[in-house]
Amino acid sequence: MAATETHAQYVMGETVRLLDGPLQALLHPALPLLVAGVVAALAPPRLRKALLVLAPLWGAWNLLGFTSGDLVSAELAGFELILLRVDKLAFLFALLFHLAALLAGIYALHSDDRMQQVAGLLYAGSAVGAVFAGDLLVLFFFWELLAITSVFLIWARRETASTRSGLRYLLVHIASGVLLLIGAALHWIEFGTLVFERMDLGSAASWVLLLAIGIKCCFPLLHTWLVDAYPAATELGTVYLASFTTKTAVYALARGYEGCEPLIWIGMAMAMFPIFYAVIENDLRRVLGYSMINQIGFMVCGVGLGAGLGVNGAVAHAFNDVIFKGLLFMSMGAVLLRTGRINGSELGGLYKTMPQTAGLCMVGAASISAFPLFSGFVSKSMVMTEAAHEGYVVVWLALLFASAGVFHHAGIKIPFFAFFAHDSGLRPKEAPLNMRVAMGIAALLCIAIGCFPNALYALLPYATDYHPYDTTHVVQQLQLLFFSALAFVTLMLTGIYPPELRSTNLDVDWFARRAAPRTLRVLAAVGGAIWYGVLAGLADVLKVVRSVVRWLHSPAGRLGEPWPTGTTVFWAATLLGLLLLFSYLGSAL
Amino acid sequence: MSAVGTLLAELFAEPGSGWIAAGLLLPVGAALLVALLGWVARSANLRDGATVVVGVASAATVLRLWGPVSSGERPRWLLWSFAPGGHLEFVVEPLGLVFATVASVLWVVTSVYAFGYMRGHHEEHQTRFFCCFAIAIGAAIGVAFAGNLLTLFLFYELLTFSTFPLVTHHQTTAARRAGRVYFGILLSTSVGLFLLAIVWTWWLTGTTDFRPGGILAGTSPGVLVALLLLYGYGIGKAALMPAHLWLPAAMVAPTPVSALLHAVAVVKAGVFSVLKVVTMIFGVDTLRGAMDRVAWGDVLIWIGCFTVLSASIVALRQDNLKRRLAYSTIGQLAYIVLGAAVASQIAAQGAALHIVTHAVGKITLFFCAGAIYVGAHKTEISTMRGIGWRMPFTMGAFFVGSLSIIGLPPLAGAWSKWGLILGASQAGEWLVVATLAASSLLSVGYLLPVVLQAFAPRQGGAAGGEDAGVQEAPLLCVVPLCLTALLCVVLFFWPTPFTDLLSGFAGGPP
Amino acid sequence: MADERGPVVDDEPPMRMREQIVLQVGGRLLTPFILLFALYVQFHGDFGPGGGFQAGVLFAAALVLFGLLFGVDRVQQVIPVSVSEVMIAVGVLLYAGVGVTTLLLGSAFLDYDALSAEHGQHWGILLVEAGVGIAVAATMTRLYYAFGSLHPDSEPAAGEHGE
Amino acid sequence: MAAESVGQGLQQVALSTAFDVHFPALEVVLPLVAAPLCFLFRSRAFARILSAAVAWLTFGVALVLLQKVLAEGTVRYPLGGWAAPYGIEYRVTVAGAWVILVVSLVAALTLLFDSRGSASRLAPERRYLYYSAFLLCLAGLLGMAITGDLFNIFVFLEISSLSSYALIALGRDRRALMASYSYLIMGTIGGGFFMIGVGLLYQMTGTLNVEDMAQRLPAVLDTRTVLVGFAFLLVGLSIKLAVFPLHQWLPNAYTFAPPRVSAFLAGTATKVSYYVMAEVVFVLFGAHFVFTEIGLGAVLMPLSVAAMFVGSLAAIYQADLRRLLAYSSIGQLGYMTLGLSLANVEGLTSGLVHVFNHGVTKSGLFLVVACVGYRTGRTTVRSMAGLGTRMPATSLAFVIGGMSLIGVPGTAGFVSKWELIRGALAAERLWLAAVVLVSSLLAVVYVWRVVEMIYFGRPEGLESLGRDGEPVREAPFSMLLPTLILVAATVVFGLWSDPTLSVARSAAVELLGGAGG
Repeated sequence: MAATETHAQYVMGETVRLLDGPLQALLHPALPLLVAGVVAALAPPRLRKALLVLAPLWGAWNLLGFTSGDLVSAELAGFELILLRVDKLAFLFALLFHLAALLAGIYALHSDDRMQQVAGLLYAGSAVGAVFAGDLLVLFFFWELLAITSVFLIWARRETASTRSGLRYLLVHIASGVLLLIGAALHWIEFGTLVFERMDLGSAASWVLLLAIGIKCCFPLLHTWLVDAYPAATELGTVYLASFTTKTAVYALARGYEGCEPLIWIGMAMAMFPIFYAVIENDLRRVLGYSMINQIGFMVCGVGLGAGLGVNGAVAHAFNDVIFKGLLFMSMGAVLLRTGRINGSELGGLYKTMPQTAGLCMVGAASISAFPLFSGFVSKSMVMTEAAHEGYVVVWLALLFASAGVFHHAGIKIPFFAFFAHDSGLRPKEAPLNMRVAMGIAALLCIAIGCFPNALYALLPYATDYHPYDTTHVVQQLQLLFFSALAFVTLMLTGIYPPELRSTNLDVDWFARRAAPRTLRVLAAVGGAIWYGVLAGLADVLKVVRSVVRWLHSPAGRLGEPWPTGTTVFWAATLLGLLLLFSYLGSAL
Repeated sequence: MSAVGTLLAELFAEPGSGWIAAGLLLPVGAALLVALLGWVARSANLRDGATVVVGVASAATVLRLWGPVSSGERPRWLLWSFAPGGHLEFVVEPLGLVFATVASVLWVVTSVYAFGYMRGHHEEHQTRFFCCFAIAIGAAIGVAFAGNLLTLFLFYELLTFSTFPLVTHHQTTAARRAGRVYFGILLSTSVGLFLLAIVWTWWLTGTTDFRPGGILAGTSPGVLVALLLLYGYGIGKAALMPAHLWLPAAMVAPTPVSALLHAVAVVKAGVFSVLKVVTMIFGVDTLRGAMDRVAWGDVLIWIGCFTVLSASIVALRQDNLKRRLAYSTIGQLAYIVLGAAVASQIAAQGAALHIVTHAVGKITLFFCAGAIYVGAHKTEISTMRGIGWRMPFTMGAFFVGSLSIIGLPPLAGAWSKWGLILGASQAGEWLVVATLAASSLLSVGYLLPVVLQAFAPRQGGAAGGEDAGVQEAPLLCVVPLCLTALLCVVLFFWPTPFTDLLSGFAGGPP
Repeated sequence: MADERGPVVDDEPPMRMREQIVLQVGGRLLTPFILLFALYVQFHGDFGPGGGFQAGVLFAAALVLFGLLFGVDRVQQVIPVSVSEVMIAVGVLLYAGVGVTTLLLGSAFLDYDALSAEHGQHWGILLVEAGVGIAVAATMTRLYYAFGSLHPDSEPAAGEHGE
Repeated sequence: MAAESVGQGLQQVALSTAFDVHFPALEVVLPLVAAPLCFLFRSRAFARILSAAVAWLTFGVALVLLQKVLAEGTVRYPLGGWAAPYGIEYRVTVAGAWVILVVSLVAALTLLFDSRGSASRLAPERRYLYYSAFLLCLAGLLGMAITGDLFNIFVFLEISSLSSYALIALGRDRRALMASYSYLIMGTIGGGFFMIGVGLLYQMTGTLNVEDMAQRLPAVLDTRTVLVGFAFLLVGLSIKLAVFPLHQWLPNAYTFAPPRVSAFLAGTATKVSYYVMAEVVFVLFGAHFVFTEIGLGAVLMPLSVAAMFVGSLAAIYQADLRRLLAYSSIGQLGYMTLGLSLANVEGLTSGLVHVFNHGVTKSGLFLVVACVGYRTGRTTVRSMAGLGTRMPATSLAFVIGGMSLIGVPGTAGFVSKWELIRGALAAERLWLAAVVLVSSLLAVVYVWRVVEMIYFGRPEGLESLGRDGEPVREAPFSMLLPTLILVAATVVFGLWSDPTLSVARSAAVELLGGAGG
């Protein structure tokens, strides 16, 4: 970032020429995935499948050649744009995205759907581009690209409901993009630069940008798109969707707003409120969606807590979340693929025929619930520790409650209802091999990170000497989990637990789904009525004017008919008289 | 012959003027050639070949002017004295050159498309069609290169007249009614208001020349705002509500006409004129000052915003694809009026860029609408379910064009939206910023459902009957629309020629 | 025009001019003198008040009077329609011809001095006035013929009426 | 005796260019001599050729005269060598030369028009009479513009009027007689008023020469007699000029006259009266007296505006093309008198340039109608149905001429309108400019009615058959040529308006500067 002064020229279509020697042969980190996406669009199925796996690897290899401080800028449309800016934060996210792309790619191997595979690659590429965007305009480009590419994963379901859902999703994200664009414009006007750096809340630009990022980040009240769209996607699409969009938003928050206090409270709210929805929700992928918001709440909170442990925690948790949430979504995807159902009320007892999937799912559940030795444990606690350390007791308590809630709905509810509970009688096949491989890798990573967190810590933006495995922490977490499990069991046995019902829970997306279209419709109707009223009025006036004119000027009218000569003579005399009068008056004066 | 030689020598003696003449006269020559080959020689192939050849030549001459103009020259060609207060004079400046480039380059593409469409559709009177087409393009180039208001007005009217036979091509009762609306609105606004505004301007300043920085400095703010309104509505081609009615009416025309003339030449000529008047008659700084001092100074902005939003909402409810696109055009082109009306240099540049980007995007959409008509014989969106699977190229291009219109990267529309938002923010016109944002969303709402409808999953069993007879449009239709879709992409990555040329065009005198 | 007249109420046929003896005799007596007077006015026009126009009118008046009394056909025996028509043209030509001649002689239009240094004015006026007189007299006569041959009851057949 | 000297004279003519000093006289004498010649020879063919030749000659002479006037200023020609104010003087001013140019041009082109079919009531063997009257009318109109003597103006006025009554009466339709008769009465009243005015002025000044009278008038301007004389002059001319509400002779006259006569009169008769009125107002009395002391503007301006609207609105509803064009003429004359009533250079320039522009346009349009009438046998708007494909050139000519009536830029009509608006602005009347523009929109309506009929109308039943029951075809070349020349002229002089405008402007400057009082 210090290298802002030293710009390298970036020429389209050529290899990036960078500052430091070893990078000269490298492409822009987003390009491998994007190019692979474009190629895949035209490629036969086999090559496409190869690309799904190879492109992330190639991208990762390419990525590893970059080091912090690399900067590429180009002049485009009269603006000096920073296409690439490498630092630890961006690097970590980029690495994460490649990992996610690889996992999802493997997971997608069984499918032949060109649309999903291409969209997935492009989507991942866009996310990588977004985190390396050095200025707001480039960020906007990738931001919107994320939206466009991802929506195909929803549309790929090819059902009317998902089509509509995708359209809503796209609308929300384009709104976010437009806000980002407006924010960029304001930023440029206020500060004379488009460089995307940390900013203080206060300027108009910063608020607009926060709103833009907040939409993608699922801030409370802006979150509905996620629970609306993710469950609507294909089994494969949700895996992709879960990995990139929100994480890019977290990245943007960390980049622009670290240490902004309001984020702590926003994050707290985000961690809290989805729990209730998650509990009553039937669609298991939607449950995961709410749980996702809850997890992002931790990250947002961490970003709000600021430099050091807070941001580190947020980033680390984002990293882990992608993996374990991906794992959970993958397992649910496998269930969906094999049974065609996803509602908790329709599933159950699948462990009998899908034992591997069930096991892997439980690894994910353990991770998200932050069992010790699983990945969630090593990152979530960072945020909570920092909150306590900074003296936000309320926040700490709230996050504690949220952790319990997570365990409750994600850690227990998901595996329980899907694989155990009452036997639904379904006897599906075990998930395809490629899915199991992908889940296996994810599970392995969850455990690996949980056991050896230092590898992850080394990648974090701030130097850290955090140690998750001290006694207090482990004990406290285990107590929490135990009592949470106890509560679940009690509730289930006493029958107080809300039953799994077929229903669509509308929360604030009532506005998006019902109110907004209705308002538009009413507006259009009222406007139309006024418009046609005015037109009709005008037509009436015109009709009157026309009939008067016709009455006067038509061949039958006074001014349109030939006059008798006498009339003309009369007028001649009148005119003469008039002229005489005028001359008389004129000369008399 | 020697007289011709002398004339030519004179023309090319002054740098640039010969190229201006060539750019203007080639379309006229094309019209003559088309008439000759079509009516006298009666050879459709020769005729269409001539159209393309001359079109390419015309585009080449216009492009030839890029060199001198971007190096700061302003080639001019004084043709003759037209009336006191103005001469028939042409001056090539960046804005005009951009518009001329758009018109002449897209003419070639559209011609090719039109061959496919008209033949695929067995339309009658093709010679008349291509003849008027060429004249219309010549008129558009004349508007682009006009060196003063009178010249602009002359070609503006020529454009109206030459497109009338195109709009009413089918000569049916519907066409006649539409022609009345088209002609009535365009002519009455231009004669009743535009001309009055021109005369008023001339009276105030003693000239009608376009000059960088404008000529109206020092005029009282109230008069300026009144004049601005007169121009805004006088240039009826800009389709500000409620003078927009002609545009949906003009949709009775064959689709290539709708594509070129109502996405590129005619409406564009309108908004181009507004933009040019604001930048080179008012001067953005003069206008800005006036708007700040008058209570109702922002009135054109309000009208523009209203037009954008209401046109978009109306577009949402149209089932006829071309009508929907027409309303979209009204809304999108009000962007340019807004860009002019906020009176900031950046916004003006954004607006100028929007002329290019919208042209490429919208022509793609219209091409697609025509291709659907040729390939599937469908005009209503509700009947287009699933046709995308049979017409992948057409609907793919439609999707690309839609995204460009919405203003999403990596498509050209993003740049102009950025410029407009930047300019509006700079001028502190939050209403405009909000409108642009809302319009982006609304445009998603009215464009993408078409794509979704086209790619809707085929319903089992009965689906076979639904899209039976649907096939990809003829090659002559598909290639141009893919080309323009491609252009949308190219212009995103390579907007620099346009942005460089346009940088600072709205500024004061050097 | 016929339809503008009311129906003829008079039962008695109107008395015809040619049956009025007194008028006939008086007219017959007066006609030569009127003609003579016309000629006087014509030629006196060179030197005093008068001229071709008045003379022409007088000349025609004599013919009209005669015609009224004895019938158009009688006058037309003296001056047939064709002659009257030709005379109109000849009169005008005479007038204009003098002017053109002076023009061709290199002087101004109607600059009689061009005709002859001493008598130019004399001849010039004489010819010009003669032309005017002829033209006027012939025109009047022709007009009288035109109206005189109109029978009140007969519709003018389309395509036959020249002027 | 004279043959030799005539020969010498001719030699002189050939040798020296000095002969052109006689051009003012020649301009009038040529048609005046040719008229009786046509009569004498009694040959239709001879008459046709002679009249066309003479018309073209007068056009050439007018061109030379105009050049001369522009170069040297007013050309004076004392008839018979008697200098003004005693003799009758022909005085060619820029405005006058301009008007005779228009008149002779229109005459030349309408005579070039090969009027076939039974366009007039005359039996074929008496058709020479038509040419005779035509030439007389031409001579009268030219004379009005050339002569510098008020009484002479009256004489020529009557010559042209009488011959035009005759011409109009030749129309094939029986109603032509009535039209001619009504025109005759109105024209005679107009002429009579004019004569009374001249008489009264002569009474007060003792002179008939315009310039001389202009010099003497200021001394007696405040007398009742002069005022009354002025009023008579003006009203008399207004009738000839068809100023609203004295316009009602015009529609019938133009509708029922033979086609070529309509074309000729529409392009010339009122224009010459316009010139005479301008001369009376600006040269004889002077703008100061007329507009400042009497305030003629307060009468003329509203009447002009009324004419603009009434004429155009009435034209909208007409079923007959020629009547439509005639009403349109009333509206267009409104523009001209409006320009005059503005009493500034721009206004008068617009009026004078409209003399040319409208003359050319309207004559062209009447010829178009003649072509249509020849082929279809009818001249109703309805008869234009579907002619776009069957008579494409004629149709296009109508469209272009119509555009000029509307005042579309690029046509001659626009030039006049532009100048008129300039005049309105120079007189500080923005509303008037707006009114002019709005009224020209009415022209759109009546022109467009026809245009729609041409291109969208579908002939029904027998309508697709022409005059002789044959399918309607394009008009013959000999009819088309002059029509197209006139229509092309509207475009040429719409774009290349420098010559017309500059002449009109110098004429206007001259008229306004030449005020005697």
